Amino acid sequence: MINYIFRRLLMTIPILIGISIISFAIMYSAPGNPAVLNLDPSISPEYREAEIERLGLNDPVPVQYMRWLGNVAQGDLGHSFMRKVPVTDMIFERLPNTLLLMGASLFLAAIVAIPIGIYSARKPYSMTDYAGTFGSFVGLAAPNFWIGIMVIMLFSVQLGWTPVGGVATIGAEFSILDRLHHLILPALVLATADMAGLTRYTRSSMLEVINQDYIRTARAKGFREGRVVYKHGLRNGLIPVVTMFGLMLPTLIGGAAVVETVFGWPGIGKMFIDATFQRDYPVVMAITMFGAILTVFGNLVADILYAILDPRIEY
Amino acid sequence: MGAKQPLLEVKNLKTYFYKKGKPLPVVDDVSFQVNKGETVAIVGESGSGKSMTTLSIMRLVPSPNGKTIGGEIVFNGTDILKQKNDAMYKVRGNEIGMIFQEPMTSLNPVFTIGDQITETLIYHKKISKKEAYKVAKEMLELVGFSRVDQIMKDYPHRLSGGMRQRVMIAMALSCDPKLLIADEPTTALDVTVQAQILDLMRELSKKLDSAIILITHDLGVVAELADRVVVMYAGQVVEEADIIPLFDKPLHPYTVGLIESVPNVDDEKERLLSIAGNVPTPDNFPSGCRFVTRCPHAMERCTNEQPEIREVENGRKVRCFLYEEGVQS
Amino acid sequence: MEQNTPQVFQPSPPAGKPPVVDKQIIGKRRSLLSIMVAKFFQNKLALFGLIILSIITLGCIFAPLLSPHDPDFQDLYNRLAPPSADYWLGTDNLGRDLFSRMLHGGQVSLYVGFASMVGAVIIGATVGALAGFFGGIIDSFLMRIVDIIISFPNIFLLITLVTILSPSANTLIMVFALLSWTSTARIVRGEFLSLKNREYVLAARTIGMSNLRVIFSQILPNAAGPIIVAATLAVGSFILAEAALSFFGLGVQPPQASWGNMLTDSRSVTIFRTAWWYPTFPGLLILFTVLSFNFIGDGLRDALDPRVVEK
Amino acid sequence: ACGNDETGGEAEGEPEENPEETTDETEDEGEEEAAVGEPQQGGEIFISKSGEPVTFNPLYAQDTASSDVYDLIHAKLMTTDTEINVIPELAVDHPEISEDGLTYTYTIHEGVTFQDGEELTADDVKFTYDVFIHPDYTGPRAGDFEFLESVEVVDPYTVSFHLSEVDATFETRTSYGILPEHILGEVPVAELEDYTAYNLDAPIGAGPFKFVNYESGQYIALEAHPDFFGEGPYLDKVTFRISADSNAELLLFETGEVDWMILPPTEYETAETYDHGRISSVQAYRYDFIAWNNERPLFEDPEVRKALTMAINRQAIVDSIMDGKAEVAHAPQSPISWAYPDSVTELQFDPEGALEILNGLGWEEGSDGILEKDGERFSFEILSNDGNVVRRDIGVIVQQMLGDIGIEVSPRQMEWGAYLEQTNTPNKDFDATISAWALGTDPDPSAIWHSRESEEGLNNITYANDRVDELADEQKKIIDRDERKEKIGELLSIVAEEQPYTFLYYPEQHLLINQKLEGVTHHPRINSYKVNEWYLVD
Amino acid sequence: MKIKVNQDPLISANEVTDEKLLEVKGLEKHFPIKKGFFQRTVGSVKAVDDISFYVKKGETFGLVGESGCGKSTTGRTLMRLYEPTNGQIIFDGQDISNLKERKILPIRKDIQMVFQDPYSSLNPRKTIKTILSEPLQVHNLYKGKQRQEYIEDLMDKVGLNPDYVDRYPHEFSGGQRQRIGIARALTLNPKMIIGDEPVSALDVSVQSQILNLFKDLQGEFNLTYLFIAHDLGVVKHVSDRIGVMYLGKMMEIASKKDLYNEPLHPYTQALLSAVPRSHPTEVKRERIILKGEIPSPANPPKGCVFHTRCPAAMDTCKEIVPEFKEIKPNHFAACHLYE
Ligand SMILES: Nc1ncnc2c1ncn2[C@@H]1O[C@H](COP(=O)(O)OP(=O)(O)OP(=O)(O)O)[C@@H](O)[C@H]1O
Ligand SMILES: Nc1ncnc2c1ncn2[C@@H]1O[C@H](COP(=O)(O)OP(=O)(O)OP(=O)(O)O)[C@@H](O)[C@H]1O
Ligand SMILES: [Mg+2]
Ligand SMILES: [Mg+2]
Repeated sequence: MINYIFRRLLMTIPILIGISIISFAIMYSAPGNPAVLNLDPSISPEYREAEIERLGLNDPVPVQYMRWLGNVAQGDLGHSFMRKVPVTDMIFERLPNTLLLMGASLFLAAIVAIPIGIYSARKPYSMTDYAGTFGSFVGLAAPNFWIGIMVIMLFSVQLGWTPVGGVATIGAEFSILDRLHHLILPALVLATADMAGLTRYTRSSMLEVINQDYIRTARAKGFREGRVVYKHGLRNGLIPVVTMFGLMLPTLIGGAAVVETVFGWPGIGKMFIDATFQRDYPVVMAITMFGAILTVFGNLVADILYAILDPRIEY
Repeated sequence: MGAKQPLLEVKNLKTYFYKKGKPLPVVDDVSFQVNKGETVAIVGESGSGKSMTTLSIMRLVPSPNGKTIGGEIVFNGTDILKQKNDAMYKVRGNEIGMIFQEPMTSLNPVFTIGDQITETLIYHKKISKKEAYKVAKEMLELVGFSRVDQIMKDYPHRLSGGMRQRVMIAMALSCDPKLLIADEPTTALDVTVQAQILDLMRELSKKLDSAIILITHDLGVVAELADRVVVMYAGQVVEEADIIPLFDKPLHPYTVGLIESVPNVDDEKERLLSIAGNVPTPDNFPSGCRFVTRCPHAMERCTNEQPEIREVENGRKVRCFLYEEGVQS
Repeated sequence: MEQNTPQVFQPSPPAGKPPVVDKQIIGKRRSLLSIMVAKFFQNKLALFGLIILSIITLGCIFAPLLSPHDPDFQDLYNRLAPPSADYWLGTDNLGRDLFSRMLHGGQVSLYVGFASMVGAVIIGATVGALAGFFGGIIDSFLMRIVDIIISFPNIFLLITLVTILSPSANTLIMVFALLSWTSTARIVRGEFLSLKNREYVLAARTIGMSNLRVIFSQILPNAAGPIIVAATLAVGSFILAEAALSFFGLGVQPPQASWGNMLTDSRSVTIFRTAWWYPTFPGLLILFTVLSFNFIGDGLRDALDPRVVEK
Repeated sequence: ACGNDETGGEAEGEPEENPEETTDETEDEGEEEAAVGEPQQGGEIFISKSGEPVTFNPLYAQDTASSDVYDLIHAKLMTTDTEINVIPELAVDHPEISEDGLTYTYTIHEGVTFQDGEELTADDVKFTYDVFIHPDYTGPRAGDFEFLESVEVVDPYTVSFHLSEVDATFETRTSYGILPEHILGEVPVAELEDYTAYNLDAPIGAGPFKFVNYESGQYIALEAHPDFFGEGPYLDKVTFRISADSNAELLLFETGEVDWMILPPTEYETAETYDHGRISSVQAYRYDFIAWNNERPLFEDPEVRKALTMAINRQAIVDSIMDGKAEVAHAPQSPISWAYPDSVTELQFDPEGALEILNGLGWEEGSDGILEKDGERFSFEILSNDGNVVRRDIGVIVQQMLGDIGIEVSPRQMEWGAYLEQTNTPNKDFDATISAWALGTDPDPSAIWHSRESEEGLNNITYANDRVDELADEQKKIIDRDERKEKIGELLSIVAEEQPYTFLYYPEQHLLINQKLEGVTHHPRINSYKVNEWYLVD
Repeated sequence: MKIKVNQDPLISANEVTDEKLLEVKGLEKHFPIKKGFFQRTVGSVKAVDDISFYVKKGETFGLVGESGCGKSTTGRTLMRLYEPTNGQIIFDGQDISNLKERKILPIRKDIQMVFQDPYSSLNPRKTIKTILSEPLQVHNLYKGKQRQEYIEDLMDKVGLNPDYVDRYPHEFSGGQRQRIGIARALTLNPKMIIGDEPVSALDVSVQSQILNLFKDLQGEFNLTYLFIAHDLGVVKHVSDRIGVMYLGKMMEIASKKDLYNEPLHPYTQALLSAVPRSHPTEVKRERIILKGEIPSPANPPKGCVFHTRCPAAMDTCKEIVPEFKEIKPNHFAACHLYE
């Protein structure tokens, strides 16, 4: 197993390098010069030239790439063109917020979706099943930003239950309750799509499991329905579902960008979008690579979970 | 096998499937009896309702499409069909054990063999984990495993088909059931393994004195193991007889065809006898005798009228107009 | 033993003239298609989706006939007018008729959805088929490419590519297709891996069929079910993706209406409060369209399940 | 220079105030303040803010997100009033200018202290301005101090600036926040830009508020500097709250989580319904326009450009898109400015007249209804940056309006970075753009209209007029305001006549302010203007 | 061209000649075991390991053995569905084991295959007509009406109602499908048919129909069969000679009489003893119960592959691979007992 994980990690290196080359190439072929973009237009042309030179943008792109790669290999992600501070600082400042949001949303998705999925699978084509199906598809079909604004208007403004945005009450002492209070809405909105997917996935996975021979065996052994479904079925039915979590991580990043914008949640999603528009290459590269690592890591975790949960898989 | 004490009596069992409201009589008026310690084989072609009959006994007919709509199943003096669900939990796995055809998929892949056997024991016998563990090991030894400690810790996927089937048997027998239902226990196995399992079942049935309902379509298996045979065709019992008379002198034309169409190692036939045509499906049963479309003796009457099953000799029943006046010997 | 057998059976006639034995056939005569259609129609939600989607699609196709107004005509003195006899669903912030714009915008949104889907499915199916059928190095190579593409945070590629190529319906289609063929490729590959060892595929090879023909005439049609399902669901997701890109100003560009940019334009507290019809109708339209695609996809999943037909 | 500030692309621009133009809804803070009476001490307010600051060091920042904050932290020699006149802040009065116009001498207030207790003296002023002319200076402002030769400390409260050439704009350039020499004196100039220990983590100035902390993406907290040399500050704490989205800002105001915000015109209606808020409006110190690329044959001829302007109903644009909250513009300068000419040509909406001009120039309706001349159709693309709803809508409206006289317009929006690259010098690859200039404190128009600026500067439409070039060069050397105004006025009139741009309008800027917050002066350019005078009432 | 019909139907089935239609020499098929991300080959499954046999023109050669012993792999390798790892396949005098893909095409006409699973061996999305005309299309035989007639004729021959030609496989029962599979194998008028457990999935009553059909067709079309099965009864019924396989190796080959009456190899003996009796009164055969499980072909035992389960195993068996040789006339076995 350790061996396997090690080999998988090794394998991610070429993938990451491939990703970095492609990102670099795409990014640099995008029109717009970061030096120009971030400057007051009345700035003297000399200064602009100096700035471009300083940022190293006059070198051929492969040279810039190699320089970037060399720095990254030494743990230096460079300085933000825009904000002039080290990218590492910027990311670490915001990363916890994004991770918190993603984690919370995964958690919410799981605790809502899995029970509904199981219930639907136990009573397929029942009213509840239809309601679950309908509900989850609505979650899937509604654009995130739209739901976002709707829930803010309803819960924050109309009902006053939750804050309009932000991660914490400004100036207040840190408190977990306060955090959760701010977290609940964005996490919920971010979770909608995954919730829907997960419900469907759980349902079909459980449906399949419930028709397996070993479930019939469990019934023939005289176990009550609850034990049959939750002990013998769930463990098997959840194997693919749990592994889906690993695969959901990367898609969450995209959703996070929207949700973070709507809810003023200071995470890297929003920062990433801004950086892209500002051609803040070091930041864009850093977050892209972070996303890629998260994806690769998600896949790896998914595989490992699979192996842990399913004794049939051996490495 | 002394006095014949009935353990299980199935009377006029009807289990139907409903497709778009249309009933499909997959088990239609099936009656037979299993005595204590006796091995009864149910034979018949695929789709003839063998499995559904036994699932009805277990009250495990897949709902909501399938439903047992009539008849009685008297087990140990009580009618199972009239019992509450709760009571069934005590019967299944405890008084009636069941083994299925597919050894590869009938064990839960994510639990160890030990867990799966002890779970039943703890559940039904309310014994401690440790005790259950001991009993489970004994059972595994009984079904011929040598490295039991190892097996207990293994997951099903590491065992071969034959080993899994033996585990299934151990599991089904662990609570000392009075009745063991084996639904095609050897169909998926190689002959050499099948021989092992058949030997094992024979020995165990003697040793534990459980009655066995053996479902199979392999007459060889029947010949090896059964005391009595119930022949099913298209959801109905067409013939019921003790084993030797049945093989010596099959009565129902279907039974005849069945026995004669099997090529076997021992005799040389240039050509096999064969029954023309196919088994009709439940949505397509002929209105008269269900065998009429394939029967070489089919008469006018057979097309229009359903023959009743009747006793033609001592302990021998057949469903055919040919034998209305009993059998001419 | 011989004697015991009643001589009721004629052995089959001797060689040379095997009899036509099977007069009757299993069950009623039902073609594959009719089984699928019947299964599909049994699914209430799928049927509901199909009806809704048909209405929406027809509405959009016949937008020029159905629209009471020119979708681009600005009635600047009737901005954000509520639904009325003249403007059935009200007007937008430039006084354009919402209903007409929704129909015309639907053309764009549906076009983006469908065309992206077709692109993604063509690329995905081809790659998946090649990888699954030939295996080995080809498979490893193609799957590494897939790995790389799915490891990108999608939003990065979306934004940068759309910027490079400058946003328009066709750019979106290209980018969506280029980024989302991977899931189809995986599905198709999986199907191929399992189908290529089916005995009928072997049989096709035993009669000397070429690989290409085996792929396209034997395997692909049987892999069609999952592909169609994935494709159906993808159309919905592309419509949503267009809306999400519009949120960042990278969707279909005005004055060309699309449901996504209409919804984005209406994203203001004031409009939400004073002109509820503006965000509501395009929003509902997206919702119902995507919902319908999902229902239909779900229905198709059941209807096209090969197990239903084969066993 | 015409400190043009084309920020972020949003129509946010810089505000200004013009008493004559104040519309009905406007409550003029300046006046109201007096009426209410004595300012009260204490309290905390939240200011809504949409951008992320880059640095709190005024020598390096170039974005309003930064200056909005450091304007509170740092004190400067001069500032401007709401009519964009330069007025003293740290300085006691306007500078004394030597006869030759080459020496500017400022006297500063005594007893001014930095927020760490040290006194601010002429040495700090010299230190600050020496950085600009230091060869290692890496910031963007070196060009502003091209003619500054040296800074001389006359005595602790007097400082002289020596210029190499006469520069009429110099006084306005002495409005950079003064840095503390005792903290930064040891830091090599080359490293000053990246010296985050000061720039981001602990900026110290002599302004009314002291930096407390900054949480990226969340807020910037400031507290009162009790020893501030001027009036106030009355508030104990000022916190900038960063939001990503204007909807969120409004809702934050609605729920009372922010007290002051710039109100997007689209949300005006909602803001009006708030009992706890009031709206303040002034004409922003900027103008919006359509730029015609003079290099393109279509727009070479001033007559054609005039016709285009006449065919566009700018009042309708103001009435519809701007909800009437703007004024039609005719020249490239704000009417608020002292430099605005006394009279300019005002073209009126006259589509027939426009068509006549065009017909006269040989443009005739073609078979498809589009004007044609020598087989070429009058058809072009009009660019704007995406995300800017107003410009997008203008594009669409212009398309319709010009369509009415047979001109085919395709509006297209581009992502900001791509847009800049394509439309700016040196590429200048566009037919027309919809854009805006935020105006600088000094009315110098040469950066945009001088023909030499078309190579690398802001004259991306390649406008060229010899007289304009001449006037632009001359006015720079005239210190006397009236004389200078004449030159500038002539220049502006020529431009207004030739219509290289179609001047659209001067928009209003709206502030939404909590009723409890008093003493706010709505400045057309500076968002955080005189926050030391703000106070809370119950 | 009409289907060749045997002129005299009463001269039935096997006109066995001495001419070897198919000869297999030292055939090996190893599947690489790939592991991990890099797909490195870490070993191989010796599915078929050095087997030799021949099939004479007109005879039926039966191949039996337990699940996983390599029967199907042998059949498929002979068809060149798998590339042989080693060895020669001589068909009709021509070595086809190394033929290029294109050159195989004509050979494919001559050897056809009938598969085990009647459900998965027919493409569910094609009508019977398409299924049966595909071979003709590929080989460009018959056109239009002729093709139609040919197909209907063929259906008639295998006992299917030609009216069903436009139906889909799911509309047929297992037995009927197997008839379609047989018809497909016959379309190209092959010399040899390999049946890979063609009746294992069928019900007994249907199984006998199909077995009879096989016999009838052999006579009519002058066919040679390689008949793979695990049911010893079935194999015995159809075959003239029989080969017994175990773990990728051939253990014994003999005429059916010799094999069933005096099996030489201990494995054959055990196999035969395991067959359930066919009548309850029959004396119980003495069972040779094999101990242990079948070893994995990825890791076969050294020496004789059967020694781990062999009741008669000797020391040499653990070390030395027994030679496959003729022990009695026309009776081959690989066992150290007969040295
Ligand atoms: N879930 C179900 N829904 C509908 N029909 C069913 C279902 N399960 C079984 N049947 C039908 O019931 C009939 C009897 O099935 P059953 O499983 O009892 O046959 P069997 O004799 O056990 O056959 P086999 O030998 O193949 O196991 C068959 O025609 C089958 O098609
Ligand atoms: N494509 C393949 N790749 C890898 N291993 C294979 C492949 N095909 C077969 N094998 C392995 O080769 C061995 C022989 O398989 P084969 O299918 O020939 O057995 P068989 O005798 O036909 O068994 P059965 O009676 O179950 O059909 C088995 O261990 C199998 O797992
Ligand atoms: Mg069954
Ligand atoms: Mg096989």
